[in-house]
Amino acid sequence: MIPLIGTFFIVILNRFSNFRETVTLITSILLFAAVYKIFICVIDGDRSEFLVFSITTGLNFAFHVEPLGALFALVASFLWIVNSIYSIGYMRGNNEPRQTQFYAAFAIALSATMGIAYSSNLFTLFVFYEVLTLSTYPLVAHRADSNARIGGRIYLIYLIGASIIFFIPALLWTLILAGHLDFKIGGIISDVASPGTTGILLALFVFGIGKAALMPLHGWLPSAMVAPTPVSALLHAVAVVKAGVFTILKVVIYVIGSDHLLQTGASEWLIYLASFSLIAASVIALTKDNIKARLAYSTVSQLSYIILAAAIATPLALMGAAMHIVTHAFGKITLFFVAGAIHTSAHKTRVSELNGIGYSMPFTMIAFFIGALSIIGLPPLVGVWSKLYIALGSMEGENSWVVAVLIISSLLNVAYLMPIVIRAFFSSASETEITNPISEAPWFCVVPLSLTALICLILFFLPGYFESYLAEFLSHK
Amino acid sequence: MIEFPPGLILIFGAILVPILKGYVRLVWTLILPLFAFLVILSLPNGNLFSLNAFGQELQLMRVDQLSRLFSYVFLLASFIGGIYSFHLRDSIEAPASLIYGGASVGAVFCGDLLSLFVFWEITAIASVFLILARKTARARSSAIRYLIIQIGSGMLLFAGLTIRWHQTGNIDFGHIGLDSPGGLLIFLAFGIKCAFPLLHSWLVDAYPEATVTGTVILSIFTTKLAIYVLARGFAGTEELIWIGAIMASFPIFYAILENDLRRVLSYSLINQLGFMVVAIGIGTEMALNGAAAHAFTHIIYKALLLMSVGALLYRTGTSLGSQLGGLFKSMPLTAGFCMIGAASISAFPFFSGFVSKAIILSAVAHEGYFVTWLVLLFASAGTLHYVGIKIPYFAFFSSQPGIKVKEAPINMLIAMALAAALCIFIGVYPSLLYDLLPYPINYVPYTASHILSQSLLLLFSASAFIILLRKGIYPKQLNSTHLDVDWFYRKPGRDLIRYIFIMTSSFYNHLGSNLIDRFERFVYQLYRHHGPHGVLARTWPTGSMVLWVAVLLVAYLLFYFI
Amino acid sequence: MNYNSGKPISGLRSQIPKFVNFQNIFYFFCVLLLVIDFSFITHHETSFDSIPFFYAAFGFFGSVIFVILAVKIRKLLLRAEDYFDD
Amino acid sequence: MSFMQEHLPALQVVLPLVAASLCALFRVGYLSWLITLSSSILSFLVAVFLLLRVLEQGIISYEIGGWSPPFGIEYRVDLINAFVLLIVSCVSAVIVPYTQKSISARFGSTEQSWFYCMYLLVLTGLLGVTITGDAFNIFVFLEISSLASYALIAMGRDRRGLTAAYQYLIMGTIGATFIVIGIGLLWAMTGTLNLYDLASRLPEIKSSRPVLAALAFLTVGVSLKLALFPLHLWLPNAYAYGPSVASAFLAGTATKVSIYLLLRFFFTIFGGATFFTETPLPEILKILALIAMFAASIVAIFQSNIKRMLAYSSVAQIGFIILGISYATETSLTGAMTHMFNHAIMKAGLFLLLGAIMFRLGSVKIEELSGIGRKMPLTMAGFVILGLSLIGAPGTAGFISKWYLGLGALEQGEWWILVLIVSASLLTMIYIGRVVEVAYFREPTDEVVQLKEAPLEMLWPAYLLIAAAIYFGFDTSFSADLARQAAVLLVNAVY
Repeated sequence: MIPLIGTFFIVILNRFSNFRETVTLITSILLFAAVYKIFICVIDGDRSEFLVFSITTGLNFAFHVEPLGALFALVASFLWIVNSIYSIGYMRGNNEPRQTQFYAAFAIALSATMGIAYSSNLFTLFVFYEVLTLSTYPLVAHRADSNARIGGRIYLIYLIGASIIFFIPALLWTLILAGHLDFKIGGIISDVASPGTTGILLALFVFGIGKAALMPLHGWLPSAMVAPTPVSALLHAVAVVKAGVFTILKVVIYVIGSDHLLQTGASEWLIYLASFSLIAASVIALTKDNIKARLAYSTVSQLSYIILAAAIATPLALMGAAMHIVTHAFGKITLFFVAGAIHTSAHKTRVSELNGIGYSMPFTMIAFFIGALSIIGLPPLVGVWSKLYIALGSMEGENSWVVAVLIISSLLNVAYLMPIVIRAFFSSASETEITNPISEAPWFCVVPLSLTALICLILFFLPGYFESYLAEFLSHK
Repeated sequence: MIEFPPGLILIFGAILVPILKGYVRLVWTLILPLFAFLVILSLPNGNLFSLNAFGQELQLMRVDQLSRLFSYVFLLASFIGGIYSFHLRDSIEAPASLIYGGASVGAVFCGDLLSLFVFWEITAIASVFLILARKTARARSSAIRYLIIQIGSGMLLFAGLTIRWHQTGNIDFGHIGLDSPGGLLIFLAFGIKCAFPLLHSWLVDAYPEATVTGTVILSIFTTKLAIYVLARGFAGTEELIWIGAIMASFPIFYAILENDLRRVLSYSLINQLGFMVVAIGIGTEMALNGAAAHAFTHIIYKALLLMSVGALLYRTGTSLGSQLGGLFKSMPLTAGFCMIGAASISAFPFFSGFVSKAIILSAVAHEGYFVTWLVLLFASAGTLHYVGIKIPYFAFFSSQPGIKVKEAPINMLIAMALAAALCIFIGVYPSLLYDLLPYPINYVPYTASHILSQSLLLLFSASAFIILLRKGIYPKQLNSTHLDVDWFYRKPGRDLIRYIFIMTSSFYNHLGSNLIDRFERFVYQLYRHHGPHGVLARTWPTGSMVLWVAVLLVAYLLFYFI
Repeated sequence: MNYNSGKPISGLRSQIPKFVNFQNIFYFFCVLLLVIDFSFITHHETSFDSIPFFYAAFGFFGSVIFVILAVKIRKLLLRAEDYFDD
Repeated sequence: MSFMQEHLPALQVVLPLVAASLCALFRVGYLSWLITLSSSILSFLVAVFLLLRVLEQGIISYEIGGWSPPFGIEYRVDLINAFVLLIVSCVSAVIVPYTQKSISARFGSTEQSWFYCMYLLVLTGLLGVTITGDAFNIFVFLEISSLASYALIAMGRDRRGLTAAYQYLIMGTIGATFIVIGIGLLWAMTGTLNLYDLASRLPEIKSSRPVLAALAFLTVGVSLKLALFPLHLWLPNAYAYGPSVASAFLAGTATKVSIYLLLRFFFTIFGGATFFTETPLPEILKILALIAMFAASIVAIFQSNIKRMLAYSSVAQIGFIILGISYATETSLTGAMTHMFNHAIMKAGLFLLLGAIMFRLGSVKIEELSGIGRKMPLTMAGFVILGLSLIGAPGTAGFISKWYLGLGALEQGEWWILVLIVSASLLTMIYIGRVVEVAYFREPTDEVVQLKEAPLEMLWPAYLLIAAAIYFGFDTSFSADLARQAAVLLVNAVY
């Protein structure tokens, strides 16, 4: 097992010298292979620890492979391959400057994501969390115009600010309470923290992890949309935001302890807040005309599902949360890919300009349709299963009203996503476009987005796979 | 032996449709339902196929008499619909119809609520394309409303099933009943698709806005699927009798007033559903047989009627009663088929509606629900009025507006002919239908009493129509909108949402500008004190520093001495 | 009326004479059925339907009542065709 | 060798002193540099040996000229000052290799010699202050280092350097005077100047008025020297207008030695944490430290001259250290000492990098740096890393010290202090972020386009410090663990 992690590190080291797309591709594939191997080992029940070094009492730099992290790493690394292919098409299609810097920063961001996924204690996780923030900053500010700078600034201030003001205190407090920061199933502070303390600590964590974009700390996500689309796609639909909710999930399961949360009811407020965030973000998404802004708010809303599930903290809800990380990743990355493909080939960024585009870009828009259905949570797309678990989990936690929230949100999702599809296929294009037809996006763009859409579809038929994989980690409790 | 739900034959088959062209496509779209039909025919009864997921056994092929009956009629209607829509060159409608039909067939065979939910939502998604394909602005907005309501129904089902799952630990789809919150939610979910009163507005809103073929296809599946699931889950639920009675009666008023013939037929659809819902509410074997039989016949004659009105729309471009008329001469065959459909729905003896409606009425009377019985009788008379007479009259016989059109395309005529033939065939040989019914039946529809009473009812009702029309009392056909329940969400509801938007956005703007304002002022203050020329950044005056030294010294001394 | 109304009902009158033949046959059937009903058949579905001419009366008056009711209701429900459009 | 070992403490001070006089004698620039270099490295080695010996056998007492204390002057090395000695000599040893390139470009051979002479005198003074066990001797060395540093500052490229030096002179002198008054009062009361003796005699008379007055004078004097708000006013000018090398050196060492003095006086001599917490001093220090953290950081945000910005940042960072001291617990003192160490590394590194920019561009105005990240990638990358460390990003040294500071505050149950610490770090992020943004996300100006990367001689010393800043972010067995041991000594007033 350790050699595997070794290879993984070589991959990381390798990556810093990668400046060409091909190399990026090769590394991404290598990384995926490594991660997949680890994943297989995890399925076989292997749980290795890998201590890099110890900094001081309570602060260890160590890795530990566990199912949740392996799953997250698998999804992120797989989508990196897809996204790399897509990036090539996008970056070339739009003649973006400074591509070298772009790919390099991307690679670092991915290593940080892997670090988050495999870290064995809060401190290691926190370090990689910050690395991720910093390495994505150049990506957000990539265009280097004043908008991008402002976006980047907001991005940094929100994320680092939140992590410094809330996350570090939470770390310190946890350390004082528990004496260490290692992830342990069942939580490490469950024996020592009173309900009030747990509640405050949870609040510190939840708000400290600004990447989870829980309202009112969601402002960075829409403003980070100034980044090139591959960045929005992989980072702001998968790696960064998922790192956020993944961290929350880890905190709930391994630090605070879900049973402890259930007993103390310390997460009650978070259920309400996440529900509010969920609905409010969807409502705001309805009002946005810019495609990426709409998707960004949709992401905020979808992340709240995961936080909500984490707050409910029953085994089924946690399962739903873990699954939602995966399902939303595939769905939302498809949508972002499509937004980028439209930008590349049609130079359009607004929903209101999309009339009739479905006929010029059929594959792209069908993929969008599929992705949208998955996000809404409709069969036969995989998004429905995670919502099912969250709903069941909320029943289990005696919070049946949450189901109503889920329903309202799904309907809102329909209301803001479906009009895009409808415009694309069932409205006629304007005169100028009939004379100057738009072509389908470059194949480098179309193939990845079709692939992710297809995966949304295929995963629907494999619910049992998830279940047996995740059930094991839930049964540990 | 087929190892997967036959509905999937249609769904997967649909993927090929956009690639195919012309007759190949026609043949393919006809083969699929035919093949599925043969497959089902060959299946024995029982739970044939199950999946394990989520710790539950998902039954995807529960074959029994009830599911068989509905699957047959669905496939039959798909088949006819396939012929009817042969003229389409569009690559969206045909696959959407097939997926829609396939999902409905799939849903019929579901033995658990979760797989039912899956197919339930697929029908919602697939069907909305039939409305969208009309490509008008009205159709688009209507489609969005339709989709949200349909998916909302699915979501209610979802909520209901999770509650049941949590409470009982299983999600088998058997009798559900209203005695638990989960059951209630599921009831509501079914009720939406079944167009229960107050929940019905999506139907009359969206169906008339769909395409020519779309409305035909739409009328077949969604509501009848709802009837099927109600019969499964809520047979014998007393409340359904009242709901059904209202459903059977209130659409009459709208149907009389409405100008758009397809909307008239949509209201009539609700009215016909009312009969079935009452029967399910009664829940005796005979009543359920009646409901199933009526669903069967109704699918065919309603499709027939919509096909004929669709042919009109196709040829003339309108389906408004006020703009049609006198088309008997240019489209005689269509007119004939339409009248067969009208006769069937009005339940004239020897037409299919008669043999099924009679069972329901007898069942109601048999169980002693007299008021209901009267209401249904009243509704029957109404049905004759607004469909049996009004549609043929305004479409084909009233004054000639001077439209000269061709007869309907041949494929439409064939489809209509098939449906018309079935209407008459079943009307004449009811035993064919009766053999398919879920429970054994020994009902004789053609007694002298039945025929006579029905004839009397219909003839005198018709005479009332003539007299009222002559007296000028009969309401005029106006290009207008008649308010329905959808008013609540299309007017005040929409205004409310807009209001909320405006309020929140102005709130945000206000808050935002306020915050930015404050922040700027704060930064300015900071700058005044901390900026390069601020007090705190002044470094040159040595004197002030010495002063500070003195101050601090005194302060320390004071503090230490105290 | 401000509404874009359809054909005036007076236009129908010219159509009706063509109907006349049918109408006579129709009325003949009505009377014939009434006679049959009165003389031969007994109904026993419910306690009401043994009343003489029950079905005929119900059909006729029922129709009249709901048409009149519909006309009344229309006053409440009628809106311009583009009422919902903005 | 044993002789060498025995006389190590004396060697520590004598070595740079001799070297300084050699520089003054030869007055050949390059030679002086070589002398400075070798003596710096040697004194660094001496400091290392001293530390090792202290770790091995505890406190080393060395009697100058064989006069035994309390009559003679005693050099007394314990873990605390061994640690500080190491910081000072280490920073010096790293800076000297860099100096040659930077200084030779501007000064003639003779002037260079004088520069090195002054540099070495500052070093001598600082090491002397740290190592000596005699109160008056402290004053003497303090004056040596101060006077030499005035000269260093005055050698800055900017004319205002002269004024700054003058101002520094006045303030420094006031500070020194106050210290000497304080020492005098203590002597009057106890009759001894030996710190060890003082430590044993003072506790009995610690509440007498003269002692308290002495305490007040010492407090103010030391506060002036360490630039504690509001007595920091000399520092920004001195750092901003002096040569970069001098800024780097002073920022890394002078204030740290002053902080050492504070610790020495208040903890070792007056009886450890118990005495310290009896006085109103902790509260006052805490308040002043907090104001320093915020006011100085905000001022730094608005500065356009980066050197000045870093100077204010130093004031703020001193605030952090003083905050740690004000708690007087083991953890918080560990934090303060570690921060002393880390801050010395980071600030010296930053000033060195700025010196490199100054060397190439001739300016360190923030708006003139646009796009420089692409032209001087290594320099700016280093700046980013050190900046992160200054902010306290995890994985860097700055994080560790802030971690301990925060932990110390939490141990006292004062979570709001923790919030203030992290908010102040946020302010740090803003001013570092401004530089980074300008350097990387603006189009280069014409001047910047022509730039080359800084010379290697200037880069590698800086990178040595950068490497240290990262290394000590992960491996704290040296920095934090030593600091903790020293903190234990301080708290218990073991001397």
